[in-house]
Amino acid sequence: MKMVMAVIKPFKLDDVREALTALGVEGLTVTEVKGFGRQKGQTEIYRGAEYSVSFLPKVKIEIAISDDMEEQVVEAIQEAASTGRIGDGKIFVYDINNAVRIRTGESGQDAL
Amino acid sequence: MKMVMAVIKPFKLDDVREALTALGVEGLTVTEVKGFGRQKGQTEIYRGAEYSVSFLPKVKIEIAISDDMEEQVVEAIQEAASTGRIGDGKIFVYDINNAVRIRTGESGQDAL
Amino acid sequence: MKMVMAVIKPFKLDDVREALTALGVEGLTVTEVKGFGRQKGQTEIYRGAEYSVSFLPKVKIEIAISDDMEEQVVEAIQEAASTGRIGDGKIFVYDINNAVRIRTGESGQDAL
Amino acid sequence: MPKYSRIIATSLFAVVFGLIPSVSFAQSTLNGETAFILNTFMFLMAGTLVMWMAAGFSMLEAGLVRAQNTATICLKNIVLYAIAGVMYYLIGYKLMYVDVPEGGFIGSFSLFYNPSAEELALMAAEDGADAAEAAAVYGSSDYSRMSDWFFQMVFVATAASIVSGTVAERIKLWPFLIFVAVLTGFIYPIQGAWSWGTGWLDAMGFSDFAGSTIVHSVGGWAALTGAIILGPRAGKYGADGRIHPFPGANMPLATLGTFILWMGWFGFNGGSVLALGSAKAATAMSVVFVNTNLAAAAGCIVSMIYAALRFGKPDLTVVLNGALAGLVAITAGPDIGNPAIAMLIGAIGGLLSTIAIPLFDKVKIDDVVGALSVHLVAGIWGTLAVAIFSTGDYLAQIAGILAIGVFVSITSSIVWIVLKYTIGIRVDERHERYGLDHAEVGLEAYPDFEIRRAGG
Amino acid sequence: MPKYSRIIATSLFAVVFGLIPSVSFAQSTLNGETAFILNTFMFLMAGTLVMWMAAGFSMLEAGLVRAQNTATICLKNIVLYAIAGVMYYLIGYKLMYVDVPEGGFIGSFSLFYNPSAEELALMAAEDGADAAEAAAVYGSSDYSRMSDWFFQMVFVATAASIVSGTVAERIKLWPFLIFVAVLTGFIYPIQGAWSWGTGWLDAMGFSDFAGSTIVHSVGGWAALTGAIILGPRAGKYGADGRIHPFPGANMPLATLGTFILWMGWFGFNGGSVLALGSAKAATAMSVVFVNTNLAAAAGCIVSMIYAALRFGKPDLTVVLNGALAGLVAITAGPDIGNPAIAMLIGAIGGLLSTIAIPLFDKVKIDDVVGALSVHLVAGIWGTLAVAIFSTGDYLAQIAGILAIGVFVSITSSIVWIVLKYTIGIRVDERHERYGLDHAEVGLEAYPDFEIRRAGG
Amino acid sequence: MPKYSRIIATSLFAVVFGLIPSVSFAQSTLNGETAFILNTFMFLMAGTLVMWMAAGFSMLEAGLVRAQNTATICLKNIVLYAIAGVMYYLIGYKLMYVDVPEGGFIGSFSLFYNPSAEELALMAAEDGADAAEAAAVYGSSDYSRMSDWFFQMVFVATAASIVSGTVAERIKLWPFLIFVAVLTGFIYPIQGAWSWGTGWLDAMGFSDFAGSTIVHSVGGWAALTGAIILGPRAGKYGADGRIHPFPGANMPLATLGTFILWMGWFGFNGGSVLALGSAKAATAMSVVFVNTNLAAAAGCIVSMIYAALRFGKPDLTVVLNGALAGLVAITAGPDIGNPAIAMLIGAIGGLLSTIAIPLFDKVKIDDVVGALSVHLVAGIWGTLAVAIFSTGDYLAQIAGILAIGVFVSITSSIVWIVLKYTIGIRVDERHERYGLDHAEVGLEAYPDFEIRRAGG
Ligand SMILES: Nc1ncnc2c1ncn2[C@@H]1O[C@H](COP(=O)(O)OP(=O)(O)O)[C@@H](O)[C@H]1O
Ligand SMILES: Nc1ncnc2c1ncn2[C@@H]1O[C@H](COP(=O)(O)OP(=O)(O)O)[C@@H](O)[C@H]1O
Ligand SMILES: Nc1ncnc2c1ncn2[C@@H]1O[C@H](COP(=O)(O)OP(=O)(O)O)[C@@H](O)[C@H]1O
Repeated sequence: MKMVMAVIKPFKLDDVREALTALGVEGLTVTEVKGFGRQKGQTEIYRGAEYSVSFLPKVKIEIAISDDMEEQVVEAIQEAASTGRIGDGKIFVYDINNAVRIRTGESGQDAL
Repeated sequence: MKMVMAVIKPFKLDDVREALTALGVEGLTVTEVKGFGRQKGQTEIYRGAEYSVSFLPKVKIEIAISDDMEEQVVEAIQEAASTGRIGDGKIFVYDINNAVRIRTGESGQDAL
Repeated sequence: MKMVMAVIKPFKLDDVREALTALGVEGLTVTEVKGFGRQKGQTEIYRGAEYSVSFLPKVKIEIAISDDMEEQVVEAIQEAASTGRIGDGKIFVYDINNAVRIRTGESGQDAL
Repeated sequence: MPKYSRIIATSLFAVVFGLIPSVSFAQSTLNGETAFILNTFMFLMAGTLVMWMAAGFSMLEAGLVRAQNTATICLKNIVLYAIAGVMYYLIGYKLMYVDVPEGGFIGSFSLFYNPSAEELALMAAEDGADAAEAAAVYGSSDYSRMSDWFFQMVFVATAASIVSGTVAERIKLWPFLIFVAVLTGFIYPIQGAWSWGTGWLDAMGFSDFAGSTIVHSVGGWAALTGAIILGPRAGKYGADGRIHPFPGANMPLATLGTFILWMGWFGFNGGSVLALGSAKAATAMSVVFVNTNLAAAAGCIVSMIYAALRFGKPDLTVVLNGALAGLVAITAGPDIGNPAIAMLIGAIGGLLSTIAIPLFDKVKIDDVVGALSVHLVAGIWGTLAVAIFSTGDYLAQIAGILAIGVFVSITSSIVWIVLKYTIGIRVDERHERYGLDHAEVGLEAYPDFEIRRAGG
Repeated sequence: MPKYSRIIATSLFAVVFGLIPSVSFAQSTLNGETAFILNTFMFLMAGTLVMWMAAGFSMLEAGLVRAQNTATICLKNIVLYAIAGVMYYLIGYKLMYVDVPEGGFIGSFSLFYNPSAEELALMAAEDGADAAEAAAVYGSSDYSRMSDWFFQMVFVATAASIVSGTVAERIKLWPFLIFVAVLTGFIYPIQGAWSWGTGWLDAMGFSDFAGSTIVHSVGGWAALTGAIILGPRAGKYGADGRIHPFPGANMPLATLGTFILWMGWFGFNGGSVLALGSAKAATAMSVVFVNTNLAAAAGCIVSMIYAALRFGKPDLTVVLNGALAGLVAITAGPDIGNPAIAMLIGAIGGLLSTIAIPLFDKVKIDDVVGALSVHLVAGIWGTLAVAIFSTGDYLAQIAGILAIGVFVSITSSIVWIVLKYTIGIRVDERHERYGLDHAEVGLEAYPDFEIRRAGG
Repeated sequence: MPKYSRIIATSLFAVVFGLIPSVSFAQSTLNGETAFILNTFMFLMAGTLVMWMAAGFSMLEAGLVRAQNTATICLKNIVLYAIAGVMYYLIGYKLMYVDVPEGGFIGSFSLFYNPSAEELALMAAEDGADAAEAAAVYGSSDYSRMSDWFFQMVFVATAASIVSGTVAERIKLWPFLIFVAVLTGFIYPIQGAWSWGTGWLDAMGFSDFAGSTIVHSVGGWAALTGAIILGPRAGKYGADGRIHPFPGANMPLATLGTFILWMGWFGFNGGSVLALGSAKAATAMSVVFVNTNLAAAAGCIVSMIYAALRFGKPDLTVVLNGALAGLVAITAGPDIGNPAIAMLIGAIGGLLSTIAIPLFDKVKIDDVVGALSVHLVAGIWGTLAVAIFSTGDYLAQIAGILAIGVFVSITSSIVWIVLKYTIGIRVDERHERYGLDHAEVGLEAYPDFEIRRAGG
């Protein structure tokens, strides 16, 4: 099984979720994160003093999937989350050894 | 070493932590997340307009452990976090190559 | 490619980010988390009733890097985040199979 | 309480009969119409300050519940204020003040309380021809009737606000509102008739200037019975006897609420002089303001010191409670001539409430905001203090405390129990964990904020 | 509105000419100077309460926008209050009240409105020699001129506050402030001259005691045209016709704002008696306070019940709107003699506003805080209610509603459109998504808090 | 400041000696008792508004500190208000007002300030027999003694509130409270005796109507010395000379605080007329209200424009400061006859404070909420403005500013230094980073919220 972890722009979350649902993905987990990257944070002024906000609000999505879905899932995310502007985010994929559904104790593919 | 990542219902956090402590787990990291899955969010009404809250509050736990503890840890979480009702969450396991304790620089098993 | 995941003390975030930037790391993702470990939370009193805060505020950093940078990155984090006091945190490293830049669709090393 | 107004009534009498009040014979040298205006305006201003206390309770309670129950407590607090006004207009005021037999138990059971016919005539009179109507009005009453109604109404709302804080985070919305309707329409007015309505407690000499017992303890008893019948919040008391606190979500709101209450209390106690149309009333009001402030200050400081010594930290929520306990304590006798004694009364009030907070926990009575310690404990203390330090009579004070306590406890219990076994008063545990805001109000109080510990 | 003050003017006249007012001949038995002081002090106290409503609108709106737009709405609300005061001082007051021809359309176009020469002389007079100056002042006016200015000024600010809530979360700061300047300096005062300034609507018999139409609907029309010309927030109305609500970020703040408004409304309606120097005025004020409170209570309760039945949940934001709608509805006639009818008027106001909320959404008019339902819909209802239940004339009431509606809609539209095609009125979509606080104010409202859904 | 009350004293004198005041000879035509009541009631209402400013400071400061220090600042603000009242009752008032030799330096050192014997007699008198007592009271004083105490007391609290904002986020709780006790019990009253207590500055002609210098700058000097001796917050000024701002955590709270202060200021400046018992006083109060409002409005608008031009964004926190600076500036002379000049004074106040904010940062004086720019800078400006635009004397104004500045700076420094080298005034750096709420109060201000940047 694979874990796909994507960092995207927050307002793209619903689009991505819909794209994934369309693929048959049945679950995912979302985290509010802050991103640092090529997209630079603004320089803000507070009470006359400049300071730079290095971190920008992003959303992280984690989706456990079966191996065969990797390609479509990554593609779906990439399409749905893209605006073409800097800061659109990243997708990372890594292997997971096991998955368990807490409610039933099922494990492996069945747990997803 | 393994990383166990579990997504559970927030109010089960203390139970899970206690179960893990009982096994000798000495550390873990907790993140507030939102989950999307078979458990459907409610349909809410705000000022007369319906909308569905697709995401439900969940808590993610990450626990780095030595390989031999995998089974007991997964089992302990599954038991402690289960209510038998939909939305209880998932446990994922993956390999980690290395672990370092920042304070001392120790690495591997010793760092956990 | 590798994913380095570090859990550190919040006020060390800027130091760590600077240390990583100095190494040429161009992106990272930050999450507010709560940590449980050897460092014990305080015992607080609320309205005369004692209770222990088991979880302490920490910050989690995730940095995807090319394999060859692993050592320096881990070292840089370890140095920058260390205060020598308990609770300084952990660094974990694991393999990732793929990385994609959403904006451009580039993948692998180029996406970082 | 009715003392300071009589003086004006007498002088008004003189005016109506065409006598020019003179310094040497009348109690007040004021023109009758002037006194009427001042009394009326005072009721309106003081009443507005007391109305503002409803916001104070809302903010205090919104700050002291968990984030997941915040919208619910806001809803309860604004609606209870609305219900209190409507019920008191429909039935409560008359039960309390109209046709209470001397030394009696209850007033009139008829509905609605409206402006007097004389007042309506005056309002309708042509501007150039209303002298007679005006004289009829200020000659027969010291103040405009509805200004008094307004002032009394906001007091009822206060009693109801006290209840909501104690039973928060687990009670269902609708049964709570029904309880409020009964409390403000019947329970509060009936016991009020005994003292302020010139019933049997007044005849006995029971003295409660602005309502340490009549308002605050009444709210306290209703809350106490509610807390017992309802039971504690899920998870509050561990099986092992350990207490698991649920810290309040928003400390600046709780602080704001306390400041609002402190401010409003000047109207609560000051307005309870019930007159402004004489030097005596104005002087008494000044003394009341000062005593009110000093008692609160002393309660605040003492509770901070006690909390620091006893709990190891000057817990902000305890200090806020302490200031309020000082205010509740001085409410029964804020017209005392020596402000140093007012400080002492407030200090003891703050101390007692701080001591009481963990005691209620010990007996597993779960009081979310400390309303029992503040309004019931300090309310009883303040009522006794009138006998200790002032002109109050021990027997009468104790009789009042007991009679009102028993009456309110029994009637409240009946209402709570009837509600419990009919529509139910408690949200189910899953909803409690998930938050009342979702279950009862259908929205989140802080939807844009990442909230810790919200159940699922 | 000017009724209750005339009585005093007459008796003051008597004083100036050396007549001692007597109970049998004068309308008020008060010493002229006493009446002058009471009227003046009343204006100042009531005006302070109305000023406080600016804070109420701020908190209500800050609670009902998303976290990412909160600092902007705070900035707008405090600055609009400042601008309203300055514009009304520079030009507005004179347009509205000075030299309006009887039955006319507009007052004086000259700048500044200052204390009268007599008042300045009195203030400058030696303490031992100011009797003549004093008599000149209270003999020629019922109240200090600037106290009236103060009271009228805070009303203008209210009209402006209404607009900010509707057009929130998408309008640019500076054009909004320019609109406010025109509204408070010109549009509001001109239509105000027609009625309160004794212009043609007053001559027709149009009756709007404290401004259901003259203040609240005026704000409502200006907001409505703004909302239409500006368009809805990005993402509010889906392509599929679905509505995507953006829940308000801070419910206790919204609740606090409503309590503040409720409190301030006692000054708004009570102060609109415009006098305190007679038993008649004091009586009227008491009735006004009671009616105001009961109408709000009824609006609150009815909207809760309606929301629970219709939407399935007693949505807190709707209940807050309902209480305010009750207040707006009673504002045109809070001096009605029967409080039960005030309750009815408030209840219908609350009901109508609750019904209206989803209707505006249906026609895709995006009103962030419900100001149109509350101030426009309930404002129209309240103005009609004066004809239905009280002495108002149907024709005059309808004429007033229409004339003011048409005038404000046209002039507002012109200003909005000019702004739109010159400097632009709408922030660009990326900024809207990211939050106006970043784009327009350059800071976050809650920087230490983890915020959900903030764009990037 | 004492001007407006003398007029009534004189007429009261007439009443006591049985003379009926007549329009042609007396300064006020009011019945003596009526004037007594009006003056007293005015003090109580205005004092209540000023008391409310303590809540305003709390909310402003709670909004401008980081989330991790919010509970601490709330605790400090409510307890400092309590301490101010107690200290002023114990010793302060007498030091300031009782037995200050003409042109002298200090009042009486005796403890407690209580109602006069005459007032106690009046309050104790039977309702039917208190005419003589009443006459004794209103014949010997223009107002009830404790109403004046109440009004003066809330002023002291204001001075103390100013300090807490500047030294926030790093000062220890207990030493801060000790400082407050000394400030409110001794430092403030002693300098107050020089002017308002009719001491040497008053004799020189120093004119500070409501306390630009006597209250606001006093708080400012005490805060300035504290900020210097305490040092800046950890991390505020980088080694490289860069400034690292710590944005305030809660903008709507800060906005609310500013609105509360603005509202309370009507009591602060308006009540400083010190009388309501004459047309002159009522007129002056109206002018004061208008000037106060316009100065704040101008300060608000000007600071917004300046911030937009200079910093690129209309920083909300600067605009809030600007409005307050306008208020502080007009406080020394709010009775000026021309409101346009009041606007100018406020505008310059707002401008100066906005310019000052980054300057203090440049010299590494770390003022968390901008209290120095607002209360010290604008306070000095306002005091000078009385000489520039009004009847003030340049020499006397400068003398007052300097004398008070030097006195408060020296005495405050001594207290700060003694505290520093005994119990210490600064929390240790780890606690500062982790948040004072944990270290000093033992709870979190927002425990249910996910907070960014909280140390560990
Ligand atoms: N090496 C990395 N490891 C982890 N997260 C990264 C990394 N690089 C970028 N990110 C995340 O992706 C987000 C977008 O990256 P950025 O470089 O700003 O733009 P883009 O993806 O368009 O090149 C960042 O804000 C950060 O959250
Ligand atoms: N494929 C997945 N990848 C990541 N997280 C998932 C996945 N499926 C479910 N989850 C997480 O687990 C939670 C529970 O899943 P759900 O399907 O609602 O119930 P259950 O686990 O009882 O089947 C979800 O809210 C989500 O956070
Ligand atoms: N086994 C683990 N798995 C995941 N996170 C851990 C683990 N052990 C510790 N942590 C994280 O590291 C933080 C610091 O660990 P702690 O044991 O308190 O101190 P130290 O790292 O100095 O030994 C914890 O708060 C927790 O967030």
